[in-house]
Amino acid sequence: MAAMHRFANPTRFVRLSSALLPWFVVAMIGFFAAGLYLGLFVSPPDYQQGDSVRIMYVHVPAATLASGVYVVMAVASAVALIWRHPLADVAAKAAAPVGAIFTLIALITGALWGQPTWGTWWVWDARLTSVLIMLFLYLGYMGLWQAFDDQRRAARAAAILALVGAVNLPIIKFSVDWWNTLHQPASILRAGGPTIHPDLLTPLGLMWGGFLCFFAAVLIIRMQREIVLQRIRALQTLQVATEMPVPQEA
Amino acid sequence: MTRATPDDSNKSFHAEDLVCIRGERLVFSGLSFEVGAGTATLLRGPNGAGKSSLLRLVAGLLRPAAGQLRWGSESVDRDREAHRRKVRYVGHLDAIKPVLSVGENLAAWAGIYGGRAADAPVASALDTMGLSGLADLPARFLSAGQRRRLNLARLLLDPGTLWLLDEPTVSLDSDSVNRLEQAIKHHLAAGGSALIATHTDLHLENAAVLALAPARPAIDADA
Amino acid sequence: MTRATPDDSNKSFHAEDLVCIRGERLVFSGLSFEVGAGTATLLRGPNGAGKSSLLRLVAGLLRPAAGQLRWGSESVDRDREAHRRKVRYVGHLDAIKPVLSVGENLAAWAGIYGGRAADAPVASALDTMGLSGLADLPARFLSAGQRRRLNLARLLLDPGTLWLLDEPTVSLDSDSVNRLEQAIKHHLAAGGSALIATHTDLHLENAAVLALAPARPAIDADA
Amino acid sequence: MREFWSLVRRDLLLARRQGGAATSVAIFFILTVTLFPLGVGPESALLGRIASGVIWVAALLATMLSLDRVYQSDLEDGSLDVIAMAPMPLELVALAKTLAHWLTTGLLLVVLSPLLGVLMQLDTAAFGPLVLAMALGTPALSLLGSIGAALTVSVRRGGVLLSLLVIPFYIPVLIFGVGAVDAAVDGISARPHLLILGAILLFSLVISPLASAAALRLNLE
Amino acid sequence: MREFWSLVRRDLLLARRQGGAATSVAIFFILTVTLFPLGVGPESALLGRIASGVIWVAALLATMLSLDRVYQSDLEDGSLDVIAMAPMPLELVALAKTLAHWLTTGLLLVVLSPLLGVLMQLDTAAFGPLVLAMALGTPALSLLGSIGAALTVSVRRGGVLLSLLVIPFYIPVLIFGVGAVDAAVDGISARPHLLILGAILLFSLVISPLASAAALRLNLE
Ligand code: HEM
Ligand SMILES: Nc1ncnc2c1ncn2[C@@H]1O[C@H](COP(=O)(O)OP(=O)(O)OP(=O)(O)O)[C@@H](O)[C@H]1O
Ligand SMILES: Nc1ncnc2c1ncn2[C@@H]1O[C@H](COP(=O)(O)OP(=O)(O)OP(=O)(O)O)[C@@H](O)[C@H]1O
Ligand SMILES: [Mg+2]
Ligand SMILES: [Mg+2]
Repeated sequence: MAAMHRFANPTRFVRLSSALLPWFVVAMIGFFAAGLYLGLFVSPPDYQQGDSVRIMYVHVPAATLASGVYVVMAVASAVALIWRHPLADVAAKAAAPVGAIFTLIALITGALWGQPTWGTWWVWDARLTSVLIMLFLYLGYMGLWQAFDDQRRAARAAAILALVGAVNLPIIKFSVDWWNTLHQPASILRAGGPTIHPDLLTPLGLMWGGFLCFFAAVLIIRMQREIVLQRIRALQTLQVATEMPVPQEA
Repeated sequence: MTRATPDDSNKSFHAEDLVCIRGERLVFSGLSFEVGAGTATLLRGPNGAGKSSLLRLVAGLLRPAAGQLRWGSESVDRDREAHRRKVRYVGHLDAIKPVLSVGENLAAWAGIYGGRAADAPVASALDTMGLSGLADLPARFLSAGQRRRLNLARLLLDPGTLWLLDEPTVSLDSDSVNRLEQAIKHHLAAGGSALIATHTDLHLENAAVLALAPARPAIDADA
Repeated sequence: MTRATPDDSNKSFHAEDLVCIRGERLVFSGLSFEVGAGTATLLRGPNGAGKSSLLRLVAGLLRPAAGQLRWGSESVDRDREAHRRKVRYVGHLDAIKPVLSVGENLAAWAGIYGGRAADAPVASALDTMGLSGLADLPARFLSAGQRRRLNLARLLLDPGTLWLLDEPTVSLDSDSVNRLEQAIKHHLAAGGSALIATHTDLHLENAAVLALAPARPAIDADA
Repeated sequence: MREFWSLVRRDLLLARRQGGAATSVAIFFILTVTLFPLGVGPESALLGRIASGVIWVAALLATMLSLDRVYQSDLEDGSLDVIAMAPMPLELVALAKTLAHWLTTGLLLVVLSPLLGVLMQLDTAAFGPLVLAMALGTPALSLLGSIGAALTVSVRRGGVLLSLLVIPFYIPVLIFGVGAVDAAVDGISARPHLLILGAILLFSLVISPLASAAALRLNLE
Repeated sequence: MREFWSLVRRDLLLARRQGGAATSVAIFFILTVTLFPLGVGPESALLGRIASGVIWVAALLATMLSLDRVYQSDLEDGSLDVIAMAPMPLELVALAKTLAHWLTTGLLLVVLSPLLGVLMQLDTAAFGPLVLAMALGTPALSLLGSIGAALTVSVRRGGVLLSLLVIPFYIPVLIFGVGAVDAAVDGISARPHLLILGAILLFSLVISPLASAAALRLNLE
């Protein structure tokens, strides 16, 4: 059956990725353990912010990876639309919720951080605004996937959206920066942005590595699960074919 | 812009090894058939056999999961616009705007189809389907059968080559069924062809029957 | 809350001098007829004669411009809720929610109709209309005929007294038409009655025919 | 009453299945509010001053936009015919559908309003009155909206006409809703505003089922 | 091209007949803006400061709310099947329908914006740039919106999902539209903002027909 053909390639992916997965998990645990140990116990508290500065070890990696994941998603979508590579749709679909969660973590940790440092949960700073818009883009993308029940059509719709979103993203970012410099800048933020002390840099880098491995591991798991689901659906397609009653009338 | 008249495409339409998957369920597979110029094929089969799906496939509104559609030896994919100019599809849905009058509805389609349709007298198409008295009535006042007749009148604007009709007799009274049969015969006589899904009888001489049964289609040639 | 079972209202349904005006046009006037317990009446007439309008009138969805509807000697206007409990209407439209499964669609109606319908086994109604295999399928995947069968299955939840069916055979394959005929006969045998608009043939013994022609209705009693 | 609750349950099920209608209303609410800082600029003081107005206007719009869901799709696919013939008065039908509408929109707006207060730099003292005012105001919005939705149900694409009909009735809710929040910001009691909102709610509860049912009857013909 | 203009004319005729869709958009625009003095309070200094933002947000919402008209009703009644089979590329179909949408919504917003400027106590010096910015911005709104409308066309009640998809893309138009007006209020040149708006318009003109047509194709299946 032609439909089964499409999964020859994913099969290879499953084999390869299954081999890689344990390594990512081990690396993730290692990075997180070292990063958290250094970050929480070894690195000194900030002279202004005290211990609340330690939120940074979660906040900064999550915030940087949030847009990184969108790039992964957009590239996968382009590959899916142009070359119709069966794995690309799966990758884009699997990446989106991870990216949304990173964005959400950045927002929540940022807000938790903002309360002690700026005395407010939220300011309309350009960077924060961009992150919020990024969350909307993720939610729209995931909503579109959900809105279709035919996965093939959902994949195409979502890919179109991701691409349009990707070409729009620089424009949005540019406009938000412009907007923020146009008005007098929110003063607290200018004062508050601490320059990063080298002692903090090592745990930050470790945590960043941990987040990256986390992303890779979750991506692999979600993609594998998606491939299994696709296979089940393909089997059901064939099964329905054989179970259909054969009518008598000519 | 070349126009599709029955003459310039005196080739028969072929479908080969079509596979149709909808909502991730296989509807039919390995379906092959031919609709020759000047002939009609009746599409039969129980509910859910895939008649409507097949018509949408041929219309180009659905893509087959596998298989080929050809005019003579030329694949439809080579020039989809030429294919669109040849086929005319009338589906389950009406494509009628309730806020426009009957005449305006038809005139709008005539404009959008351009070419021959744009100059086609809307009045004569309405007349052929027995709607001439209703031209100025807002379409929202139409009864079920009148709506269907208006929808069928669209075919007469610019008949193209291959008619794809999905249960065209639904809601029609016997007089209207006659008119429809006449219109189809006229189209066939002019070298056109037709693929018609129906549960009721249509009196067309020499129509082939394509019986659709999920995953096991067969063609017998009788009326 | 009293339930409408065929027994407690063993009266025939009367319409007297009905006048129907739609969109400021007279559709029919002076229409009188009777549907006795245990009998069916087929409503016939060309497109636009007013069959659908009459059914909506009887269902209480339209108000007649003049005339009376009665159960025995009691006017429908006296107790509209009792009337609603007796009639069951299946119109041109499907009343199917594409996002719910076939079973959920029917279960939702069963709940809303309360009384007997709420306890009625949805499964057996689906089975009677040949849909049992599809209970878990989302309704948006249904073909035209399957949709109609689901719509008809609603009747079987709580059959009420008088069935009002508007072209129930549309899109049905021959097997389904048989099932529908059986269901109607069963309903009549239990003392129910039916008023059925149709352009095709329904095999019901002793059905009266009410022929509707615009502004000139006539009744003949044969099959 | 069994039929009443069956109808409510059905509408809730439909809302859940239809692409997460409830979450989308929530997202629309948040999105509209975020547009304002982008429009008027990020200064906290200015935002804080217009916060109550913006939040309430967004709540109005979010409710209004979801109103067509109440009757329209049921009319279009013939379900409303079937519902209208069910053994319960049409007034009860209207009430059931309005309740389901509120549960899937207004309730969410109530829950989300503090979050939007944070985004709009609203004075924290006003959060309590904001939530209370929303809890009293949004059911009134659903009830009043139901009348408009029933009136325009048979008008194709009646969405904008619907907003025309409904906005005038929404204005009192807006004024006293904003009033309650602003009173709290200014350090005065929000009670009088909340009492008036309660009165508006009671009033809508009485007229909405009657008017909606009458409008539906008209539109079924 | 004859078919293209026929399609535009048809959509305009439909818009005119469908309960004055265009006038309703206009009235929605005006009503939304007038809600603000009610919500925020009548001080003219405050109003003047938020005027440009409020007018643009209202324009965004009015455009967005009328987007479902572009393709949805044609899909539901089967017209889109027939249109898709007409002898013109689907890209041209999308462009024609978007043009018709702009003519019945955006154009009106352009014309009405000075009136709303008066209502919101906007500095008179800014009226010119406001109209110009609207003239460049609203076509971009229609074009970008068309993509979202085409993507969600077969989704039942996709209206709110549509706004979620579209609002992020609208943000640049909002920011530079407001920027143009505010520049004029502050006495600086609005030119850079207008040029950027023009660039956004050109960009949307290129991607919108392509993306919309691709989206329509998959939704017809
Ligand atoms: C909800 C609120 C917040 C959001 C959405 C947010 C977002 C971001 C983003 C997107 C980045 C990554 C920038 C890059 O890619 O280079 C970032 C980095 C950073 N954020 Fe936040 N942030 C928030 C609150 C805060 C607060 C309250 C602080 C501390 C006062 C803070 C301190 C930092 C620091 C130190 C960095 C890394 C250094 C840098 O790149 O400048 N953030 N944040
Ligand atoms: N939009 C859709 N998405 C997914 N599956 C569909 C869709 N439409 C139809 N199907 C499925 O495809 C099969 C064929 O449907 P189709 O409408 O082609 O049948 P049909 O032969 O026209 O039946 P009928 O005589 O009832 O009109 C059915 O089993 C149906 O469940
Ligand atoms: N909603 C409406 N508003 C105004 N007039 C209508 C409406 N619906 C139908 N009509 C008119 O009423 C007349 C009767 O329509 P009706 O639908 O009852 O006919 P019918 O006998 O059911 O026809 P068919 O066999 O085509 O279904 C028609 O002439 C039609 O123009
Ligand atoms: Mg069919
Ligand atoms: Mg009828």
